[in-house]
Amino acid sequence: MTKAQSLWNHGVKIGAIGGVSVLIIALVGMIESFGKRDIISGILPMGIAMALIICILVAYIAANKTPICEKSVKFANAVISGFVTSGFLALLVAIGRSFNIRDMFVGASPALYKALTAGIAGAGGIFLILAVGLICGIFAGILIILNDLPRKLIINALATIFVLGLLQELIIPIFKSWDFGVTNYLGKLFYTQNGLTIFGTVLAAVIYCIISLLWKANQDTIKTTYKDLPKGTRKKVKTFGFFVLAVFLIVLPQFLGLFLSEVLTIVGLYILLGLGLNIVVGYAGLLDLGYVAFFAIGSYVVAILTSPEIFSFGFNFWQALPIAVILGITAGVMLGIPVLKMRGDYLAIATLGFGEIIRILVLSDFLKPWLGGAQGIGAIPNPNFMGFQMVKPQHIYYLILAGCMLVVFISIRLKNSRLGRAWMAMREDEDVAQAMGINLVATKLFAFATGAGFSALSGAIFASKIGSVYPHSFNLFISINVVCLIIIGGIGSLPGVVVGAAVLMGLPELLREFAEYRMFVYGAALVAMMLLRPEGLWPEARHKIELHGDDETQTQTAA
Amino acid sequence: MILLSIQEMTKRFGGLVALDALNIEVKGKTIHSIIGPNGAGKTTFFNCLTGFYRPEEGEVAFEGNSIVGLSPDRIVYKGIARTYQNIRLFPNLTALENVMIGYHVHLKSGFLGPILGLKSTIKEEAKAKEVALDLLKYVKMEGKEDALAKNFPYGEQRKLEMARALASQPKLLLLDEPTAGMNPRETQDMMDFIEHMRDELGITIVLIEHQMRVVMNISDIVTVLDYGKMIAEGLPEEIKNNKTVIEAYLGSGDAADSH
Amino acid sequence: MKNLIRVFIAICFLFSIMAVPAVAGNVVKLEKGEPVHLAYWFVTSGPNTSLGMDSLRGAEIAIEDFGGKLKGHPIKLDGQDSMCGPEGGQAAASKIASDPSVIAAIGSSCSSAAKAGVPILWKMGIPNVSPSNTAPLLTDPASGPDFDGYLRTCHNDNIQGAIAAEFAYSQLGLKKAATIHDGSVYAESLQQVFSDTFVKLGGTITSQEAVSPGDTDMRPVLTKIASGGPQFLYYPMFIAESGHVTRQSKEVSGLENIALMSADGSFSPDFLKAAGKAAEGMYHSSPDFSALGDSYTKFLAKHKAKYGMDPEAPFHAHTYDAVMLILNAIDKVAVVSGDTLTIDRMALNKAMHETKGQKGLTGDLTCDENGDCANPKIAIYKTSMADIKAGKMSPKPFWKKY
Amino acid sequence: MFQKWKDRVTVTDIVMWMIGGTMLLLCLWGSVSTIRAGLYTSSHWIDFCIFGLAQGSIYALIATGYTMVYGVLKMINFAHGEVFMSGPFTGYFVAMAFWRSDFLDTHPVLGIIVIFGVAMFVSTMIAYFLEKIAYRPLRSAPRLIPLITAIGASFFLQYLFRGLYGSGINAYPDIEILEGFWMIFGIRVLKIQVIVIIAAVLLMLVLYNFIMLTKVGKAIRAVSEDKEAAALMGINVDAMISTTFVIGGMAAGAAGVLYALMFKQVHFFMGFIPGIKAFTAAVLGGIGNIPGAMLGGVFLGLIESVAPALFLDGLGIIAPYQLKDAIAFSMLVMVLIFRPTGILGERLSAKKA
Repeated sequence: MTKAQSLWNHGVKIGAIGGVSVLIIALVGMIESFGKRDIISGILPMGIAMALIICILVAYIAANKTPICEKSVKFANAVISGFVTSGFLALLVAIGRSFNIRDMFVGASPALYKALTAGIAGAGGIFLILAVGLICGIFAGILIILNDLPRKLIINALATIFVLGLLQELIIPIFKSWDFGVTNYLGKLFYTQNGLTIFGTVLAAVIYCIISLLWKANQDTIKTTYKDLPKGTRKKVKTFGFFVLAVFLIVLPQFLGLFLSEVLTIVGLYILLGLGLNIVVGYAGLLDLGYVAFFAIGSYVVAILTSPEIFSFGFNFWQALPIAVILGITAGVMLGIPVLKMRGDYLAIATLGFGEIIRILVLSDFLKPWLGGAQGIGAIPNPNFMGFQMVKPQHIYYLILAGCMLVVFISIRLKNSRLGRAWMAMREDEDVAQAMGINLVATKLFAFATGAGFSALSGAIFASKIGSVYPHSFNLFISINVVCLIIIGGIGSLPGVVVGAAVLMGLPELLREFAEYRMFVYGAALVAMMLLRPEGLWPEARHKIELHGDDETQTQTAA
Repeated sequence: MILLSIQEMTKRFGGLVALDALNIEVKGKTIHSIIGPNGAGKTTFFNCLTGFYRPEEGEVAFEGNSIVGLSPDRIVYKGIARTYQNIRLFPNLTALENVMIGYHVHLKSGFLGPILGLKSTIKEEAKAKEVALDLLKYVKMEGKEDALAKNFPYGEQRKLEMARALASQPKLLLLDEPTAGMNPRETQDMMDFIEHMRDELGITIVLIEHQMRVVMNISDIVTVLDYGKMIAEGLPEEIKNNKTVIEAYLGSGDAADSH
Repeated sequence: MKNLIRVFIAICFLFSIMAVPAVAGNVVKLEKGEPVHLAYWFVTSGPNTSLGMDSLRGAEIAIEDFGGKLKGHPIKLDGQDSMCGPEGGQAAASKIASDPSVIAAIGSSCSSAAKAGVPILWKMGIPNVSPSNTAPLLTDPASGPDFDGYLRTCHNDNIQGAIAAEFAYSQLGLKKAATIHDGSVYAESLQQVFSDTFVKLGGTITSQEAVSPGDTDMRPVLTKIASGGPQFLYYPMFIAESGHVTRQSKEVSGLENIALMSADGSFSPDFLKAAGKAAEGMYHSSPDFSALGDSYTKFLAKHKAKYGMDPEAPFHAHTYDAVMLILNAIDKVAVVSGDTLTIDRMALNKAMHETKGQKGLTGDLTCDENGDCANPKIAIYKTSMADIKAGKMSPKPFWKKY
Repeated sequence: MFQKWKDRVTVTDIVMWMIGGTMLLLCLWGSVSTIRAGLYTSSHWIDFCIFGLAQGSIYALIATGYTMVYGVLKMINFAHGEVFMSGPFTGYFVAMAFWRSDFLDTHPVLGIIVIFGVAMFVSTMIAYFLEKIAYRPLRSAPRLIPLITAIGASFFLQYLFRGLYGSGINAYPDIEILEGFWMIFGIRVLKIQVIVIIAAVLLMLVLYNFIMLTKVGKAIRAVSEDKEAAALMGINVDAMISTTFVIGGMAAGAAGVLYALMFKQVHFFMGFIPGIKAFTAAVLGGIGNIPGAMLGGVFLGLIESVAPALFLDGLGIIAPYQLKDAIAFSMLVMVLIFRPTGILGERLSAKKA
């Protein structure tokens, strides 16, 4: 490949891809509406920061992908692609100012152009965009040329600043809730009403650099020290680690404040759901898209038994909970029977249908006298634990934590049992599994029932946490989200479920105020994650063996 | 002693008659080979025996009891195990897990046992693991129990599949072309191994095989199928000189419809 | 990516260690320069966006009119998308409820969101005023203590549904009616009130049908309705579904010429887009803006100047009044000591419930102990061909009771 | 003897047959009592059927795309509903521009053709790039992984179009020549429904013949049978998969405009529910089977339109149309109980042997 070809292939083409991405972000309105929030107060609005990040990233990728080792070519590619990327935006501004494209693209507003050109009218604004693109390209080029250490430091420091700015809505209330001299001072040092202070920005970057340098200098010693410990001591360290983790989990909500605890409970409910579906999909390999049905059944059973609105059964939460779980399991078996003979995608659509049937029935006017119809069921009392009313998310958190612990325990125990092996054999090859003496009917039904039981447990807690249940809460998206989270986490992996739930449910909740673009980013992230890490964020241990083992096979077959 | 007796077994796929009124008897503790050109119905025969297909007509008696129409998992409980022509291991499970799944029929624990950590369950699991490790050792694969099945080379995958089949402690073992794709040395190992199973473990073996050298060397009795019909049966020497058999193999060159 | 995650985790960890338990109380203390924080939870996405955006604009104008400051503290308005459903309502309310600086909430747009969200807000002691929840049960005394912190400046469905029934029975003189709802809290309760009143007046309900949100093919259900031979069809749903019913009812034999009526949930120019020419001659019940007088004209002028357009939905004025109600009450209960401003949210809730005769855009607001503050003026509008051509809902009521 | 019987018929078989039987009986009982109640005249029933056919033929067109993609890739293309949405949503702006300039009144046929062209182009492009970016790199991955990218792409496209074109409700203008009724055999039928049914049938015929008769069609079928063998025969597998997506996209774009002409409203979420329905239809007919998808689509449309009135009215269930999706899915489950691979699907086990 000649240099000229590389400039075209890597500089211009990747720049064009970047240009389209930036254009999309601008036209869907992200730059404009994120422009109201500042990363650095008065200097850098979040929308612009996003455009800059894309521009730099694209230039960096363009340079990084260049197969020619000459630094000058890499640098040139970075500059070209940065420039091309900004060219798309410049073009948008030029066209948008002269023609009315707003009839079609609602995001192409004067406010967008103003944000992009920093308010400079005429050609000046367009030149500004191009110049900034060029600077981004040069910056990325410099990053490429730099050594590993300073490059990493710069990138991570910038990332820290961006994250601090992005999460300001979460961090400021925590500072505030302290109401304590030092923290008030710290809060004001870092943040204004909108964005980081300049001093705070610099300080955060410096603190980050110092910490990471310290860690870099010492990490090897720490790791080797741990490795050199005798086995007994290492085990002790591990036990101690577990202990610390347990203590951490227990005190966590006390430190987190209301909203983060609320997010934790949401994540926890999804972990419960994910662990259940992990048995059905991850272990037994049965793709179930109607998993929400059991969640709904759990919720509604608790609602009907405890709420005085429709019937006055007068159960309390603890009496209703086992009934909910048992009915969930029964429903799991009942769903399981008709779909026993279906495979793969036939199973997926049949279960999806089951989920929808349950939701529609709950919503229907026909069953309204018993299930509340569209008006749902309200006034579900909070759980009462030994005379203590669990009202706040912090209290519910413990309930969910206990549930998660129980379910994780059951999952681990089952996985390494005869039943667990039968599930996995069935996942791998149904016919052979049967030829090994595995009763497919019983094994499948056990999988459905166990998953359904976990899901119903989650639903029961959900109902008592929210205090009211509505048919609309049990839509297909819950099922889809749960499937996504177990695969994003790493299919069949228990820690994967936790990570998946935290990333797919927790992160979007944290960034709730960007609700309009939540699904947009969520969708893009799902695609990107699957393309970059198809095995999931925390894959099951055996997949690690596999990566390891692959080389082994190759050498063996070669021999 | 007759372990397995098949009478008038017929299997059709639409208009095609895959097995045509087969009558075969397999004596205990023998190696019984089934040979025949491609498409003769050998694998279909195995599938019918193991319950994967249900023959339209005929009777199969194993140790005197009818097993026709039983589901494959029940047939395993009766004491029949099999391997596959194109190896079908559980690719993403470890070698140990593969073999332990073979031992499934001898375990009893259900749902609550493992959760509550019952003593019987723990004991049972330990036993299962021991049996599986022993079997791996038996097929000379000790120390590789934690590798994933799909990462083994071809020969070891064959052996692993064999170990998995043995784990169910069958009385009758159906082997579908166990030496396919092996070099002469591996083939010889496999032959020794098969004879070993008959002699030391006392397992009856029904063998589908294409390599005549293998068939002629280790078989106690040979049955020849062609177009779903039995065209000859007898000792290896008899078969070697049987005219119909030679015709079936050499005479008609168009017997190439594959299955 | 990996680094970002690592940084993120590090920061979360850092702050989880640093933070101490928040002393949750109902008293909010504001230091000098800290804003009086109001949070909205309207629908700002999905097919009912115009409903929420319209309210949001009303709220912004109200804050401007109030002067942007309260006792020297700036007024800050931000919020969440409650997505016109219980899911969104729960999540939005949780987020608002967990921000200790929120003094009062304004919302939600849709009753289903409110029913799910209000208890969450009130558990955290945040009083809430809604400009557009019309479901009766929200201020029903039977709804329990969860809704003690709930007020609304709009009419409730008991009024709107009853007026619609009266209009159909007495004014149009029709005796047989059918209803459709879409399974939302709003539509379901409105059609129920309508049916009950209509039957009480002496009419017959030929059928009460339901569709699912997102349905497009209404012809089969309309054919079923046609088999009962109604003279009047009432479908108080949102824009998309109402649009489909309006259009398709003209195509179903037996329903071509019957009277159609929807409610304020679809009283929006978007509805005319959705329904097209078929909307000619159909009725809507909606708040009566012509009765609002001078201050409303001024509001419209401000709206036009600020946003370059006329209001899109019927609840902007109610939102304006809701915000004014909150701000006036805060003004009453806030205690200044030095630079700090102390606001007791319980006292604020009480003060709001005791509001009497506050002059608002929608009339004089007087709240009762259940939280109903509206001075209900519901009128019936009829869409003419000229309205459709202009792409605006009829500005003049066709009929009113008072 | 009993022992023998017990070994061969399992409890689950009996339960399955009982479930199926009960549902059939309920349907039958409901139908009989509805018809005996005489609430509906025969013209009502004809109306129900025509409405169902029109809706069903659109489902069938979308389902064809689903099924073709399934055939070649063995994956559920969850984003197909969004491919369906993108075309007519873009076409809307063309339609409005024509309408404003009176072009639609002066040259209605040309105008509609241009709208179709634009919509099909956009849908095709979306489908093509969807495959190229989101699916191609994952061709050898376990099958759940492309499913997740498909779900992600579905969300992304929905909200991309929401961001680009806005979240408000838009409606196609009324086109004069498509308004009104025709009398066919004395039955009053909406013009637009006749046009939709005819157009859908024509498109499906073209599509079917394309797949069955042309060289490219044969190559696509070869790829869906066995990718490796097809590659050995000199077929460019990647190109054929792209072609499949292009054809599916075109069918979806055309279906989208027909849908928009029938229901007028377009918005970013319009593809989701028809997408799920079409998927259901494809499975109902036997996924991977093109005539099956067509049959499934029409069957589903008819069920949705006729069944609530026919089955539920007689049972005294109020607001039956709220339950139409529940009926549709129950029918699906019932069909799958008796034929686990759909109406026209092949037996899986026989194929595996």
